[in-house]
Amino acid sequence: MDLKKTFDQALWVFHLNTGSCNGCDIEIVAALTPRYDVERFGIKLVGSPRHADVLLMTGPVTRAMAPRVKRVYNQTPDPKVVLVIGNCGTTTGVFYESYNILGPIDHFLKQIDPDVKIVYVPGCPPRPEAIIDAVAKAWLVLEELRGDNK
Amino acid sequence: MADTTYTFPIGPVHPALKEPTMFKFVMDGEVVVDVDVQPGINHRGIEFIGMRRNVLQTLHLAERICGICSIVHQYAFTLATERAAQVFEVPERAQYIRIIMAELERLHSHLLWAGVAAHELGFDTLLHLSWKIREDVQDVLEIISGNRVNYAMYYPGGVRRDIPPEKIPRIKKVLDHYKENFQMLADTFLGDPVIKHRTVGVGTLSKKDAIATSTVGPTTRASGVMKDVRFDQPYDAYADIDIKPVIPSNYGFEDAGDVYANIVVRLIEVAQSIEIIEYALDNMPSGPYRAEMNVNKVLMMLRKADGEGFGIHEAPRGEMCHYVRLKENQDNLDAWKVRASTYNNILAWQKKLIGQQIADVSIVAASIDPCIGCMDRVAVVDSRTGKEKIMTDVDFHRLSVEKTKRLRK
Amino acid sequence: MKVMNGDEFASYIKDRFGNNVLSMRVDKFKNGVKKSEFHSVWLRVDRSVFKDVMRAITEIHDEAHIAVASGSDLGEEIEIIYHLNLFWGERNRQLTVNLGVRCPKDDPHLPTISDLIPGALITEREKQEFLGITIDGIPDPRRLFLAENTPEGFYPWRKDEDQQEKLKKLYRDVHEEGV
Amino acid sequence: MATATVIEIIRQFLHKPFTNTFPVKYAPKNMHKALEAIQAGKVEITPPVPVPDDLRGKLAYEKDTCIGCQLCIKVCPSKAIEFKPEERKIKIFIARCTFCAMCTEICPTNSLAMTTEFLLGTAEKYGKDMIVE
Repeated sequence: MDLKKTFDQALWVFHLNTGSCNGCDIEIVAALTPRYDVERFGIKLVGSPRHADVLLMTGPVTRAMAPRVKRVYNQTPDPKVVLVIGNCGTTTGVFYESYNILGPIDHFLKQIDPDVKIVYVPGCPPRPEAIIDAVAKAWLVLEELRGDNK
Repeated sequence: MADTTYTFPIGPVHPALKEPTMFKFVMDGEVVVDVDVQPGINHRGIEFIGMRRNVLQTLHLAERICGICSIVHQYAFTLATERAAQVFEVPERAQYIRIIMAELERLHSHLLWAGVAAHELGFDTLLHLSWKIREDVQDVLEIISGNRVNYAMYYPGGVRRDIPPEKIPRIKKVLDHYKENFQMLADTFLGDPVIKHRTVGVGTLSKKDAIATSTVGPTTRASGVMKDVRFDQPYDAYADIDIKPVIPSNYGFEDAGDVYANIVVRLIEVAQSIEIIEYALDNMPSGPYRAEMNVNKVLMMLRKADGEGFGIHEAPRGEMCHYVRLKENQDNLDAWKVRASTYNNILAWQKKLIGQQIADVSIVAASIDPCIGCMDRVAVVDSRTGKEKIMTDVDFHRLSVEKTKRLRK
Repeated sequence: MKVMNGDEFASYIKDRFGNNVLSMRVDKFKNGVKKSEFHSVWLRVDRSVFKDVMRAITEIHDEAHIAVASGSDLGEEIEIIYHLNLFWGERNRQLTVNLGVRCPKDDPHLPTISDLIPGALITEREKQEFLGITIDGIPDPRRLFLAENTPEGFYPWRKDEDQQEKLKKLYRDVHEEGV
Repeated sequence: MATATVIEIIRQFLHKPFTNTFPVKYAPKNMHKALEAIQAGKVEITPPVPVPDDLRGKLAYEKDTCIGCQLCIKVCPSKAIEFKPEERKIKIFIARCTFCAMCTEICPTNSLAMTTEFLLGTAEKYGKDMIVE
């Protein structure tokens, strides 16, 4: 079986909340429901990172979540792309200088994988269209990783 | 304890609130014997951050405590700040705009909850139906405030944006659309035999327990307790409107405090919110929408202020409180305490979950509206063998769906 | 239960506890076009009579609702304010009572009120870990919100010098060691 | 079993589809080729759901009128604005912005404004598109 081909039509995503306010999370769900319906692209939310091609991460990393971010990233099979949704996951945003916020998500991902592929979706929260737009950008990255870009 | 008991942690991600929760269940077979709630995974130290910033910065930090109830934290914080500073005379028009926004948010929050509750029962048709309807109120919120979530509307001494007359027909159109669809929603949720089987008598909270543990919001009203800040202590324009707390027994249902009663309360509150918004739109007085237009002057006024205030707002999930203390010649807050609704409902969770079947845990936990989309992992530890088996949200959801299927036969 | 307004409640407590009531203020807020009014009472009592005042409040309304207890560091002392809502269930009669009590930092002890109002347990647990006070007789003294790897003796809401040092160390640990 | 749900599902078939098919209806086989087709004008993009004129999107900055008063830095909740002392001008990091629009309100010369641009996905959070100066 050609593993590459199986990725072509359907991206499976795993959603991990690393300490977000839930604003981005409801916009992700909004993108799945009738108005935006990303399932028409074959995008599906799955319950385990081991099934996922794309990781959706939201929120600044709290003290309790930091080891779990790394664990989830390691459990996801290659090739993988991380979508960081919202500005607090990108840079910690409003939650800077707290004793319980350890930093933005990429800070931890780069510790374990310096070549991690991340697409950021700025917004507080981003509209569902911005998330779909970013998924398309993640597609480009996945294609480049697989060498499909002629 | 019998041989057959298991420890059963659920969590840890539960990001609805400032305090996401981890459950530890002690199970006997399929039945929950004891439960311990361990929040703190999502703890971001909000109050600590707020005490290092000025009031206007904290205003927008407060909004980001929770993305689903973003308005309510800002509202309660604004009320507390105004009461602490005692220099702002909130214009009447601003008071009306405030309650319109708060009620629009209640609409979107309850519809969101209805969808999530249906999903927990394995009834995804209803999830998509309620979220389809919900998009209309999101549009209206975006038109008024310029963003679908995190509306940035409240402000010491008024609101950030006016609702100009040309936007009002659009809001009314959506309200009419909701009135047409309300009966359909009520029929699909309350008349469905499978939903009745899954929710009646499940996760009950007695009136006595609801009062003793100081629960708030629809959770307590479903048990028949007349507690609603908009009625008990009407603030802003709520003082002009005759609001009755929604109690199931007033509408021909039972005050059982179970999941079904929770659905009843929230659905009827949708209808109540539509009425309140219509009244407020029709009776909105003209005039300014802010006590002081110059932002820099507001900052100076807040810097000079000295005092303490306590703001309470009835959020979709229940009473929401902020305590604020300001000190003269000090930019940052001297003290700040945030109390989200679910904070008071944690103890109700324990009462509701004990004695439930494992397949019912997700809907019972969802019944207090903690924004459940986040129950991502369940680890089962067998106390006899010490073996650990990781169950994902999918397995957990599957158990729930299977139970629905069994009932349907 | 006899429904009282802010002034009646204030004078009742004043008569009963006399000089042990350190300060008292009744705030009145007018709302809406009709300018209807509700009251809010701010009380500060001595630590010795705190439990008795709380008992007196639950005698006035046996179903008193605790909203939350807020706390702050005043330098030499720690102040906890219990925010209670009385007389709920009747239109515009709810009275918010903010009952403040102070304890010195070298003897940070307060009695529990969870025997009077069971709903106070969560907020008492939170005050213990955030301000470093001890609630005597609390049924469940464990930590609530802080992560397991937060150092002992670090109380986020304290404003002391050495707390600031501990905080700086906490920042340093994060940036140097990662997780 | 004719429950209310079943009746509602049948009714839904009579409505036209509710979904806004942004940007295209189905996923293309190859994204790079799809982008080329879009640029060549062979494929049409469905626009997003219409946004209001006062949507709070990416910040726009008028450098000439800015007087360097730093009031925007004072109200910014997320430290998104940095002061450049040598020029007496500011620099805005969009990746830190919370889109609260407080800076546009306090600005005495109206040098800051919110645009309706919101499709901001990027691979570089401090890239050229993500800094306004």
